[in-house]
Amino acid sequence: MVQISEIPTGPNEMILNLGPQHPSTHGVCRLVLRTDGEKVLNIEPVIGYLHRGIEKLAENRTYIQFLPLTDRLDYVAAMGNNMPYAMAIEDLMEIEVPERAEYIRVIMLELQRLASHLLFVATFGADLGAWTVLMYGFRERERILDLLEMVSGGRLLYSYIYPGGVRYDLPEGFVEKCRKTLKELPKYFEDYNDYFYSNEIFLKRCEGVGVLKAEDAINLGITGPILRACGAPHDLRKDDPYSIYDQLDFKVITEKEGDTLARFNVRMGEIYESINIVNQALDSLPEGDFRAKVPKVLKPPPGAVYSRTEAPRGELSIYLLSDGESKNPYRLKIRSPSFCNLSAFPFFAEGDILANVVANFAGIDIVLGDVDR
Amino acid sequence: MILDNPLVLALVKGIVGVIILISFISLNVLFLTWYERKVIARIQVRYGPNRAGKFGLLQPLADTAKLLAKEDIVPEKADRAVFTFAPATAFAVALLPTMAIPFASGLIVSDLNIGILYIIAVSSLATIPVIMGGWGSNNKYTLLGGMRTIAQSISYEIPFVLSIIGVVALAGSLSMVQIINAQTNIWYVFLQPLGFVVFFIAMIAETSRIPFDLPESESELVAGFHTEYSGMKFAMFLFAEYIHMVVASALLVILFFGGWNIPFITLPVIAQAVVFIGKMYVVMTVMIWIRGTLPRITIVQMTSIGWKVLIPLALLNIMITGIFMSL
Amino acid sequence: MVLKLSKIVHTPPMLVTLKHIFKKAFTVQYPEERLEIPERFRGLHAYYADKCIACMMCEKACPNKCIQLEISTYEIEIETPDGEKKKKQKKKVDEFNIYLGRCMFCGLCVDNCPKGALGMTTEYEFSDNDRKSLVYGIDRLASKEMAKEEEKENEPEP
Amino acid sequence: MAEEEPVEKPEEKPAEKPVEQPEEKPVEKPVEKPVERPVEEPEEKIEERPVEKPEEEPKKERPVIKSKVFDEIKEALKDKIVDSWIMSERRPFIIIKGEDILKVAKTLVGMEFDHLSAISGVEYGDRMECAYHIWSYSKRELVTVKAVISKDNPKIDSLTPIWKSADWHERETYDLMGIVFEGHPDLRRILLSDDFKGHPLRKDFELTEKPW
Repeated sequence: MVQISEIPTGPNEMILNLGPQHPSTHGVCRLVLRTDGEKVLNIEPVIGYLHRGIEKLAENRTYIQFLPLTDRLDYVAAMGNNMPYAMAIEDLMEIEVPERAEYIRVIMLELQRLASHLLFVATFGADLGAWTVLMYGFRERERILDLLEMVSGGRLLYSYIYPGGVRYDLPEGFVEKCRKTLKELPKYFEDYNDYFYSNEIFLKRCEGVGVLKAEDAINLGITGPILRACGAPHDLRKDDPYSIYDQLDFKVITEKEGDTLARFNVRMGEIYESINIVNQALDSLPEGDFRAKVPKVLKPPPGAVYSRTEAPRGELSIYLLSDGESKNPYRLKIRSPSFCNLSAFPFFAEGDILANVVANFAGIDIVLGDVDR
Repeated sequence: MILDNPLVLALVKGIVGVIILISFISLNVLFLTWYERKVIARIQVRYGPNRAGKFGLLQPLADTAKLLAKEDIVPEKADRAVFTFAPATAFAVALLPTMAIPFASGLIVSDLNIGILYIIAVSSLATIPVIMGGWGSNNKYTLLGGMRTIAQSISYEIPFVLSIIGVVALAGSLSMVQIINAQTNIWYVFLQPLGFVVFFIAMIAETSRIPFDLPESESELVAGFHTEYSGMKFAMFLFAEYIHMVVASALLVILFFGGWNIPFITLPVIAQAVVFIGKMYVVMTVMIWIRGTLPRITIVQMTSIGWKVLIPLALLNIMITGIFMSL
Repeated sequence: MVLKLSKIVHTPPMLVTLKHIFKKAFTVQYPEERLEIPERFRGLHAYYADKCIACMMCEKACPNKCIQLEISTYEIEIETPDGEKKKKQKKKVDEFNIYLGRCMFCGLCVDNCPKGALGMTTEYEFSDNDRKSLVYGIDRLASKEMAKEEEKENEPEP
Repeated sequence: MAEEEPVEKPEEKPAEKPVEQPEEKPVEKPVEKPVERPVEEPEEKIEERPVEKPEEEPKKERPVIKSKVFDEIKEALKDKIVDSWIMSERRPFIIIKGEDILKVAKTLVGMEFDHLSAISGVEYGDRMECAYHIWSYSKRELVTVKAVISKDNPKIDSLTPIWKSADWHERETYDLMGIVFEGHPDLRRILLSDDFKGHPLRKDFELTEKPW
């Protein structure tokens, strides 16, 4: 990494601040670019504009009080953030999660992944200049949010996955509604396929942009769809199975090229795969408790646990330390996928033209709440 | 009477014509902003403006009133003179080509015998206010936007002109009216399909609309050359842009769709104007539809399409036309 | 690649958008039309003063400390089954304030209330012009809920 | 927001408790046993659980993934390991001295631990710890290496030569925890502004509460 202000600017070069307020940074991320005309020579991401000190807040909240705050990490995939935190507490307290709760969790997590990837498709289109896709993506996402809202009571921030299970049981009529929605959605996705894969401009904009090799990606700490787009079939749902993912039959979508188009393809593939997973989970949804018996005031025994999940954007892990005495976590560290993926961004984006940097940035699909915490 | 003087008469006629023309164009532009929003909204499965007036038809007026009432911000480090003159220049330059556009037989402010040449000449002036705005704002985004405009106009001016040569050769005249009259029975789109394709693409690029809206690409350059403009100045840039669109579509209709002609039917003047404007709106609808569909291309792709594809095609078109005419 | 090859002939993008022109708009005309709100929606709090026992659990549970209770004790005489009259201390809620400017509608206060004196309504329109008016006391918390209930009672009549 | 209490409390409490926590507690259960008879330890745990389970829900007997590399790592890092234990039967934790971190990291990379998942700094009463969570894609195992460093002069070697991903993790740890990574190419604040004073995740960092 280079600090751009330390590099002398050449006669034809200038420093361009892309952000913190910019249409294509999806929040408040600032990219300092050293440009020569349209060509971007160096990139330095400057972050922290949305830093809320969530890790420090955790030390001053009880275990349950902190749960709603985890929603605020990756705020477009909040369900995925609840999961590692709940898992960490369960690991520490050795709580057995009821079977039904695990199934509900998987259904919710995959619906969330669906919603998150749809948002990616939407914003990706918008960043390339096709605003219509933004509306289409949001339209489909809305239907999934309806389902999530029906279950959890929130459209964006759910606080639904609780230590020991889930907060409420599935409401009446959810299974039918979910099945109906999942049956209808692929029809809309056909439109996406038509739209994107017959669109010469779209394909030309994405092919060969931000090419990354698998070894580099692993060394740079990249996870999630970006890693899988490089041809490395690494998915924590398969590699380090949690919840009931090891009982479900699903594919890990990979692509060889490692460019932005491959990233898009992987996410499109995962959209279909998530539908498949939800359908499987709905089929074998058992009866039973939705939440294990958990004391009202959580006080885990002393110990440390590092719980990892595959969030829509990559590996989301929580390192939780308990001192066994207080009701608050002693230390909580969040390993957020967007943070690590953004840290690698300059390595595969430098040297390209400005328009491709924007497309590339859209392709890594970061959420600033997740980066800055 | 003072009007007996032919010079004064011409002057009065000219002024009246210009006033009518400007108000007509402005009305069209206002309607066009509404129309574009509505069509884009339908493509995006939304309602579009529907609050001000019936179907939201008064929305353009509300927008104009809002823009007029807005604070006029001039950045501290901006080049004040250039910054202020840019929108006015844009507006003026955009109106110039409309003088030579015939809306029906006789409905033309000035029937120049080199009409098409005049239009090409003044429409390439449109680059200048954009660069003025881009430079004068003293902002890196606007500068990049201005620079992109130069690249774009250099790349597309040439195929734009070359594709017209075929039409001019067929019509045997540079006068707009005569070009239209030459298409009484057959439109040039059927005789010049290649020329039409090149002209259409170059025309979209010249009006800098998606997929060629590089000077103001919002996801890269925030708003391109008019990033720093607000209030009335911004409105003037916006107006100029829509006037470009009206002019471009009028040009396309004149050159390739027979102007006010419907083959084998002779129309009265009013009907001619209606037909002409109807055709213009069809063209503009297609342009809006393209805007609602396609993503933006990059500057590298833009220039390479211009130089490597469109110019050879336009030259080929001239060659084919020449061969056919000499046969 | 899988998806790219799944269809041999793709509809061109221009036709995809053309197709959508004839579809019904999916957006909602907000003040007139509203989305259906599910029961579990976490909106404005409802406070049932009669059920409240002033245990302060909600205040403790709140992660953002946006609930404030003011409590006073008073004595009442109760008759024991034996007929004796006994004095008993009771707590009473004088003030119950929720600062909505700080509330994040997580619902932990409702979860922690042992008597069900707190609930959450589907009310979501409470924007205001200044921060002070976002402090909701008993009267405002209850009135909204009561209005809702009245509405419900009125509904079945016609 | 925090009241004034927690500011004082952690100073005392962690001083005693967390010290014991990783060392004493885990020593009780996992560490001692694996050291003496590492084979038996997992068996015991399995015995405990199925006693209740098969009666009600026999379906639930999913195979618990057990750590296979724990012994390997202990073998490879014999002289470096200060302490080690295993959590939930699949997560090995090892404690090493701060100055050994570069060597340990190199050994682990040689054992195909190729993904540095995260670095988390932890402050205890008398010392600081840098926990490195390292995952192996081929072995599918995660090992947590805790490097102990002194609190007065928290310094540790940077791992950027080995994993490029360590760059931002180390900057973040420096920013929030105040641990200095020697050899890091560009150790600046990352989340907080450059003129920020103090390191907020330290236990003595004071939080203030805004009134209503």
